Amino acid sequence: MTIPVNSLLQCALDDERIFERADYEGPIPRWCPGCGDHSVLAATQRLLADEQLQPETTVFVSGIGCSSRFPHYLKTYGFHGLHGRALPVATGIKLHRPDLDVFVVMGDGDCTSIGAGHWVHATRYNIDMVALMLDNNIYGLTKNQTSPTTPQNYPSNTQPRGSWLPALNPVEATLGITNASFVAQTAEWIPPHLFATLKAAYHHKGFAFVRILQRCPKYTAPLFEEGLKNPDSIELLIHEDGVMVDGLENAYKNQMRHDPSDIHAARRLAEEDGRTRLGVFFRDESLPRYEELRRLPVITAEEKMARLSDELDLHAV
Amino acid sequence: MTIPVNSLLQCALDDERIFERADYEGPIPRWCPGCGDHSVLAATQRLLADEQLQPETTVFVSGIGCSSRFPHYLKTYGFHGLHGRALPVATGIKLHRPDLDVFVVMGDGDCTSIGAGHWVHATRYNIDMVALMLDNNIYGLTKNQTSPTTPQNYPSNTQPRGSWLPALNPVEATLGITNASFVAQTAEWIPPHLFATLKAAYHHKGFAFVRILQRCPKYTAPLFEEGLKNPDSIELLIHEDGVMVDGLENAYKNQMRHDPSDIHAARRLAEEDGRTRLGVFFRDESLPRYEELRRLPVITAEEKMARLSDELDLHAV
Amino acid sequence: MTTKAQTKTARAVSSDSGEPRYEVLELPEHTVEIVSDSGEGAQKCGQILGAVTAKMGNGVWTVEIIPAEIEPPPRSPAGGSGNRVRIGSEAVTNWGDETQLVVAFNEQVLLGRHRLGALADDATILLENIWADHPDETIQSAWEEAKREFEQTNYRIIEVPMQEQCLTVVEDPRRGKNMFVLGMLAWIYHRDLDLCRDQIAHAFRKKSEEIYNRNVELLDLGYGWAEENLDFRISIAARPITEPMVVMNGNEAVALGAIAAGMELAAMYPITPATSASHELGDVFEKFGGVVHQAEDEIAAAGVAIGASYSGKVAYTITSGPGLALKTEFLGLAVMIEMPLVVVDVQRGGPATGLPTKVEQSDLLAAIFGQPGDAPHVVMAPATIEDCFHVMVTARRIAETFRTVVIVLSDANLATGVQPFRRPELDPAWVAAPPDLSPVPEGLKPYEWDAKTGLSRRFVPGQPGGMYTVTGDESSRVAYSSAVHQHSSAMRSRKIAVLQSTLEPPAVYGDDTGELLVVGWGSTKGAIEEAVDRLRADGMSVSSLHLSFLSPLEPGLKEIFSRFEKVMTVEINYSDDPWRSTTATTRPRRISTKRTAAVDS
Amino acid sequence: MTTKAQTKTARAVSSDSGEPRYEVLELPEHTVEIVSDSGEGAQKCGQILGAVTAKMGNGVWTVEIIPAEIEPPPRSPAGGSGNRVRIGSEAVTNWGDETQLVVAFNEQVLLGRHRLGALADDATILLENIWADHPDETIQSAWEEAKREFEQTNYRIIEVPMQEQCLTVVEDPRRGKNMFVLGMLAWIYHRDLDLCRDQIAHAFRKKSEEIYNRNVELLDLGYGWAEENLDFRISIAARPITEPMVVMNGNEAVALGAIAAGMELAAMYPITPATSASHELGDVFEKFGGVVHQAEDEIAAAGVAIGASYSGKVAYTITSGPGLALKTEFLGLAVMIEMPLVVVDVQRGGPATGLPTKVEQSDLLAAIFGQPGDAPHVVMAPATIEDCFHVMVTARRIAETFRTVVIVLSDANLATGVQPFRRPELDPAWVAAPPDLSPVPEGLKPYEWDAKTGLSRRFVPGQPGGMYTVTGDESSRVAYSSAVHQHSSAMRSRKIAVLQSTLEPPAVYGDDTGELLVVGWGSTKGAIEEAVDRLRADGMSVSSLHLSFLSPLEPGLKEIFSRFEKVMTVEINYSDDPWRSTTATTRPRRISTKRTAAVDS
Ligand SMILES: Cc1ncc(C[n+]2csc(CCOP(=O)(O)OP(=O)(O)O)c2C)c(N)n1
Ligand SMILES: Cc1ncc(C[n+]2csc(CCOP(=O)(O)OP(=O)(O)O)c2C)c(N)n1
Ligand code: SF4
Ligand code: SF4
Ligand SMILES: [Mg+2]
Ligand SMILES: [Mg+2]
Repeated sequence: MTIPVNSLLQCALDDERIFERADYEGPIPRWCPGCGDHSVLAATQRLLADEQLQPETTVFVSGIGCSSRFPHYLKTYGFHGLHGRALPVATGIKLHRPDLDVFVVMGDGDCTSIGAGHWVHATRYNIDMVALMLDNNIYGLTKNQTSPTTPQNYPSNTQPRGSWLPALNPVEATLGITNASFVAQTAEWIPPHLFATLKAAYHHKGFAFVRILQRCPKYTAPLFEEGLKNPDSIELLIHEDGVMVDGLENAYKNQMRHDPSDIHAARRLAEEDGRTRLGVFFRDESLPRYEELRRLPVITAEEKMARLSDELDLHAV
Repeated sequence: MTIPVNSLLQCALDDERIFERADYEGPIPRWCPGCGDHSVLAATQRLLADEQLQPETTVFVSGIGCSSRFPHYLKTYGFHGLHGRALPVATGIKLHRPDLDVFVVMGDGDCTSIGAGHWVHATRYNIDMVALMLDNNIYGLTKNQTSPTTPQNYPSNTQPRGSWLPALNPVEATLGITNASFVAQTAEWIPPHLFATLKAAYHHKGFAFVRILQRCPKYTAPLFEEGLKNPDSIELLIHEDGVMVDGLENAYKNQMRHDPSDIHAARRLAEEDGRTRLGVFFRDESLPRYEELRRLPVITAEEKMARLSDELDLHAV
Repeated sequence: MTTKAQTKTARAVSSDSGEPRYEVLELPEHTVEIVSDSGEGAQKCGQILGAVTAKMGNGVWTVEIIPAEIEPPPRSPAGGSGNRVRIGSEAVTNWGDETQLVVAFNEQVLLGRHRLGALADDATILLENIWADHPDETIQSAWEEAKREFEQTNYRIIEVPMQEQCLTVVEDPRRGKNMFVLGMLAWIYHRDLDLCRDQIAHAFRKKSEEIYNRNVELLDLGYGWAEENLDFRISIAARPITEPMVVMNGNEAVALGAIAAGMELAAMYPITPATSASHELGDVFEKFGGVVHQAEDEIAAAGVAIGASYSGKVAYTITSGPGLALKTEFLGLAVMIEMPLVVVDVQRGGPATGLPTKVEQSDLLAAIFGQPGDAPHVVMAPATIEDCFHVMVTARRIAETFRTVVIVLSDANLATGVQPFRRPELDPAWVAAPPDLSPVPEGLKPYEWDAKTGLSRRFVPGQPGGMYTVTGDESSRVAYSSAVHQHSSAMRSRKIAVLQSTLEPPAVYGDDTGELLVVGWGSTKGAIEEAVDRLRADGMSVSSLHLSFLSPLEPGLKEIFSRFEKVMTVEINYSDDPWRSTTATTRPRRISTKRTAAVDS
Repeated sequence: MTTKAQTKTARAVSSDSGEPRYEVLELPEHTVEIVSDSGEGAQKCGQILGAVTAKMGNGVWTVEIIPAEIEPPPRSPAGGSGNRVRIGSEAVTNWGDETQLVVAFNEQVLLGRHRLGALADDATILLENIWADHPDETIQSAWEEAKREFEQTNYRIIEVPMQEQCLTVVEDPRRGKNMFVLGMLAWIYHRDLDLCRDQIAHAFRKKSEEIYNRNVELLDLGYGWAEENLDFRISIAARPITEPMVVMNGNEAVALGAIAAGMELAAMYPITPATSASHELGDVFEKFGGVVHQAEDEIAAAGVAIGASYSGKVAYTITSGPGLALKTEFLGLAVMIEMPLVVVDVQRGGPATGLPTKVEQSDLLAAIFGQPGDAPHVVMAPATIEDCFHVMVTARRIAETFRTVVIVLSDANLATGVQPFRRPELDPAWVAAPPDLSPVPEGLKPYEWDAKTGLSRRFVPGQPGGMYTVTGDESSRVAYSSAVHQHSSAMRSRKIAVLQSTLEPPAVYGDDTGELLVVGWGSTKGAIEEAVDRLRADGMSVSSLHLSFLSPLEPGLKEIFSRFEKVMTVEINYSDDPWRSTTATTRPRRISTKRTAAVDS
């Protein structure tokens, strides 16, 4: 949109407000006790305060699912829309209002099942926003149905004898899409890593896709036990251009240097091989961003009518 | 479905019919002169005759587009459905009737734009069928709009100043999807290669995805000039487990051995680097096929009612 | 004894010495609900009470009280989870009015029910009393505050030491209270303890014997406690069961009905309140050669079902409002290519995400008119849980005979309501015949409609000589002319007219003529007919008419309507605002009521 | 002279010596079409003829003849491509009846038009004669066969050596015939040659001067040839143009109207016949700060438009039937969250793929009733190409004022029809004001409806103090109770009632009372009013009424209807089969006609 950018910018410069974490906190979340969504919310609130984002120019867009209730628990603008359709809504917002900070929150079903087409294309558009996929490997809100990311043989209400297919690997899939510019993975039960990853995603110019491994004590507790209890099952990808978290070296001994500009290494590391890798897999800020390729002039209603009159001349009788 | 499989099998064994190419030919195609769809049709008819597929147990499913008119020009069963939705229909057919030979024909818009979600999931389901994507880098039927595979800067009616984004690479994207089991690329203007690729796809057990580079003289002639005029811009991937075509060595000097079991090499070769690579990028028959994981017993109406009665007992008052 | 009798009592109960310690109320019906935090098992308690009640020959309607969250915080008004059981001496066809007896595991969930207006003004309440002296002061004060709110009412609140009692048997009372409560209710309603034990055994059949024993112990404890402490019992006459009955909810009935219809593929994407039908089916369908396909989205689910139908036996897809919206395009295609297809829409509150666990009948117009283009098809609505079973058999047969789409409009009320009904007399003829794969006779072509009936033959892959391409493109299939389109439009409409001509006019409930005719469809039938009964008992001239087909309509309606002075419809949806000054014309105008109050949770 | 006069002549034309070699027919109107293989430029010829005719002050309606394929095989009956121009002395409002004069580039495309019944029984035909002696024998015999088929008619066929003539100027006659034909028609219809040259210059403005010169040479050649060889001319009086006029098709009008409304984002996915509006816009929108977003599918297009509206100025999405189907769920959401949104549906034949290039009005019910859940919103229909421009301004304003979805029902007839109309007097006030980003006053909350109007304030991201989460989930936004749902349903409906109360009753065309009132909406207006004129001229008591709003309806209809003995609707869609025995009740019953014959191609 054309109008408010400058005035808002001015406003931002003049702004002397300082925001505390509490300034971003909405009502008490209604997730189950121990649900990983709580941790993601906490890390996000920390990020907002850390970056001093203005609540009124920050928008959280979500789909439908447990995870998609996210925006309700923040004191920013929020759009809790349709199951699977958060990305198109976010695209519309950012195309119209590049001045806003846009975050997208999706569940695994939301993003990779019903929303798969939009996921592919939002990745390709590479519009500057942060997209969080809260992956609990299950449909939570509708009470325990198999999701594309449910591991093979894990039972659910719709596939009571276990999921038939191996879990879709969302990191690998995103890395296969042309123009993907930022792909990361983190786990909500390692708050410093989660925070650092969110921060890197926020600072990336382009579409930053973050898959967050998220516990669902209600339906998929066994799937997260290993990761929780055995830090050695986790390998941290570290790099100056990716995520480096001081203080995690002791708990997480497996650390590996990985340069996120290397797409080939990224794809190899993303493969399923028994290790859970956390960090930035890939990052490239040189790729075209859809919204930038469409710079809009600011014109007034009067100017519009004058130009429209020129157009009508071409149709004049 | 449960009923006809055995009797059909019997029928197939008893069958003494011999099919000629003409037995598969329907009405005269209504594509533009020089349209690559003609070549794909011809190669397909050759394949059907070569494999002696029974016209009545062969089904071609398509979406909407120039390319999706394909089934009308064959004398097999056909399902010309909705734009972007060929894959779910084919999935339903094959889940119900594994005895049928199912081919899917899609355009690039059909498959990678509106159909992107189904494309991801059909790849993942890995149901035994052949999926052809006829990629002319444009929306043909609706007269010249940008498709996800339109190269950057190439103009169309909706993006008259050129496409804003680099073309989506469908081979790379498919290779990123967990459980993808066969990914190949060919060009319709090299009929022997096209035929050999279709044949390999048909013989693959699982979901065989073939991207066919397809000329559209009406809207994208310039995009195919290089490939047509300069065989050196093309590199053939050859392997016993992939596609090897005798007699192409002279015309196509760039030949490269590539073992289709090597996913890493496949992904590297799929990347955009100025060369057009044709052949089988990846192939793995060991991956689970969704329809096989659900073997169905054959039971009669009477047996059904007896078992249903048992179920009702559990609800008896 | 810790029971503290409240000053307010709902009914005068004699407790003079010399007379029995309790009074027995002889009633034609009574409604009880058990409500707890989720995870405390109130639902199981209600289910067992419902099943026992059905077996004893009472009418019964059970419905779940579902919180909006998966696991809401404990002790929150919005978090109440449980079951509501309406018990009658005659058949019970709906959830009735306000609840008369409540068992609440804490005062907050009770508060939630109270604030929703779900409870009768003079309800009796059996309330866990542990909270009054809870060490956590905020809990104590919440308790006090709630009690003050209840003082504005005429509730009779009886405090029950549930936890204290249960701790004598189990260590974690959260895992035992529900069976203690079942025992109390068994005493109050004179339920047969052997039947209770049978049902406990059935409910915990996958658990150990020890668990069974402990639950029975709790049952007996509750029974004994009630006997010693309560001053009222309720007696509702029952008729002995003379014919075999089954009890289930509407979604289970849909699932089993689909099997009875011989369908072999259900394509779905999870959505409340439809999903549980697929849970049921996912468990058993394999035994019948069936497949539940959870698709990547509702569009794909429709496509898979259509592809399956195309290749042989009719398949179905099941969803709720938002999913129906997504299937719109495929439904238009199925009409155009005359592909048999059954679509079950378990309606919930709308639009958009709306109220996912609440009943509404607001998908009606979208089901009939929602598809762009002229797309005539069939819309039916089961009115009872029994109907949910049989409608699947009928829908499959109509879809196949008329090569059409049949939308079945169920709703959250039927989906979650539990009721006994006559056990279906299974008939192998219900099962779809295997598709005919014999060669197509020479010269027969697709789209050769019988001009009188609009019917034509469907060719199925595998039939030699039948090879052709189905298409939703009217032009590439025949020709691009208006005459062709006019004719095929006529044929697609005519077969629906022919179906209509085979239907019977619906039967009027009550007198055949009178002052007012109430017209309904779907799950409101029981409530409407009960209302008619009550009004007629009051001497009013009211009858009702229930439609099973919404499109085409059953014949003879105009004639029936003409016999009444006034005709009104009762539906659970919102019609135009009465403010609206619109006049005349062709828009359907409906009188409607929102009727979510009673079981709102 | 190679013209071979046929024995059958449509009109007696005097050609005795001494008198002028040609007769001038003075007519109030005439319809001509130019039809060729696609790629031969008949469309351009027709467009220029239309533009010149408009400039000369005649009424004109131009419509494309579109083949079903992109590039059908040459010389095939189904492959005819071209333009049809109806010229009148008064304003022309529709495509009229059968064609009276045809210029055909080969006998096969003529055959196609003939078989569709598109031509008047006594039409005059100017037919390229090269095929008679073509070296390819199959062509020769096809020619003979076609001629035999024409002998069954009263056509007057005049053979014209188009190719022979054109070869004197160009090497490839396929690239020249169209301008030669333009010259012939200019002579026949007395068109101003200077204006023709101007239009040629405009049409080829991106080409070289040489091309312009060659085309003008061909124009003169055709003119001269006709002058020398034809025996008739047609004269249609014109009124000098007194006010500034513009000429365009309905899709161009929609695109420019969107700009005039101040909209800045159009989200679309290609679909016939809607796409050309986005072609027009894609070309010019940037200059206005606008963006055409071609989304990955129609669902995403709706989502992008809603997201854009949410963040500020109202956006729109444009599609046709199948795309409308896909947007269904998002439309329900927009109604629920009261998000202003304009949706243009350029209707085509349905259901499913249907007849993509043909006009139909069969999305009406889906547009009004298609969204599951109770989802009141606005449906409007432009009746003329001029309306297509202005409706966008109105739709945007209503969407924004009432925080609602406005569906605009255009159709293939308007989309491809070309007509001059009064140049809009552009008003900067049409442009949406920039959204107010000032802080939200303390205490103001979202969903605080004014109970009288159902209106509430929309908070836009960027407004300090307005932070809240819009949601389609009625429960997570306010509370999960039926009272809340009842109230919000009432508010969503009430504002539509308020809109209705602001509308004027529509004006009756013809007498205010009478025997028959014909009611229509959308693109049929011109045809209906012309029919009314003709019937009234025949002494019949017929009037008509045209609806601009389909939901809510304009007020006063009942009263207007009561003034006529009979009321019928005329729509281009298929209603229930007359076979149908249905009676009574609430279903909309519509009398309808399929009216695709005249310009069927
Ligand atoms: C169109 C549509 N289909 C289905 C649903 C039902 N539904 C709500 S949330 C959900 C999936 C939840 O799983 P996920 O996206 O993984 O989120 P989670 O609850 O696990 O956080 C589904 C299927 C819906 N609301 N809308
Ligand atoms: C739901 C829907 N949206 C849009 C269309 C219009 N449409 C028909 S074909 C097509 C795209 C054609 O492009 P492609 O898939 O690449 O096939 P091609 O014609 O190039 O072979 C579109 C957008 C449609 N028929 N249905
Ligand atoms: S069900 Fe799982 S994802 Fe949902 S709130 Fe509970 S723990 Fe979290
Ligand atoms: S437009 Fe292109 S793809 Fe379509 S038929 Fe013509 S050449 Fe082929
Ligand atoms: Mg999930
Ligand atoms: Mg294409």
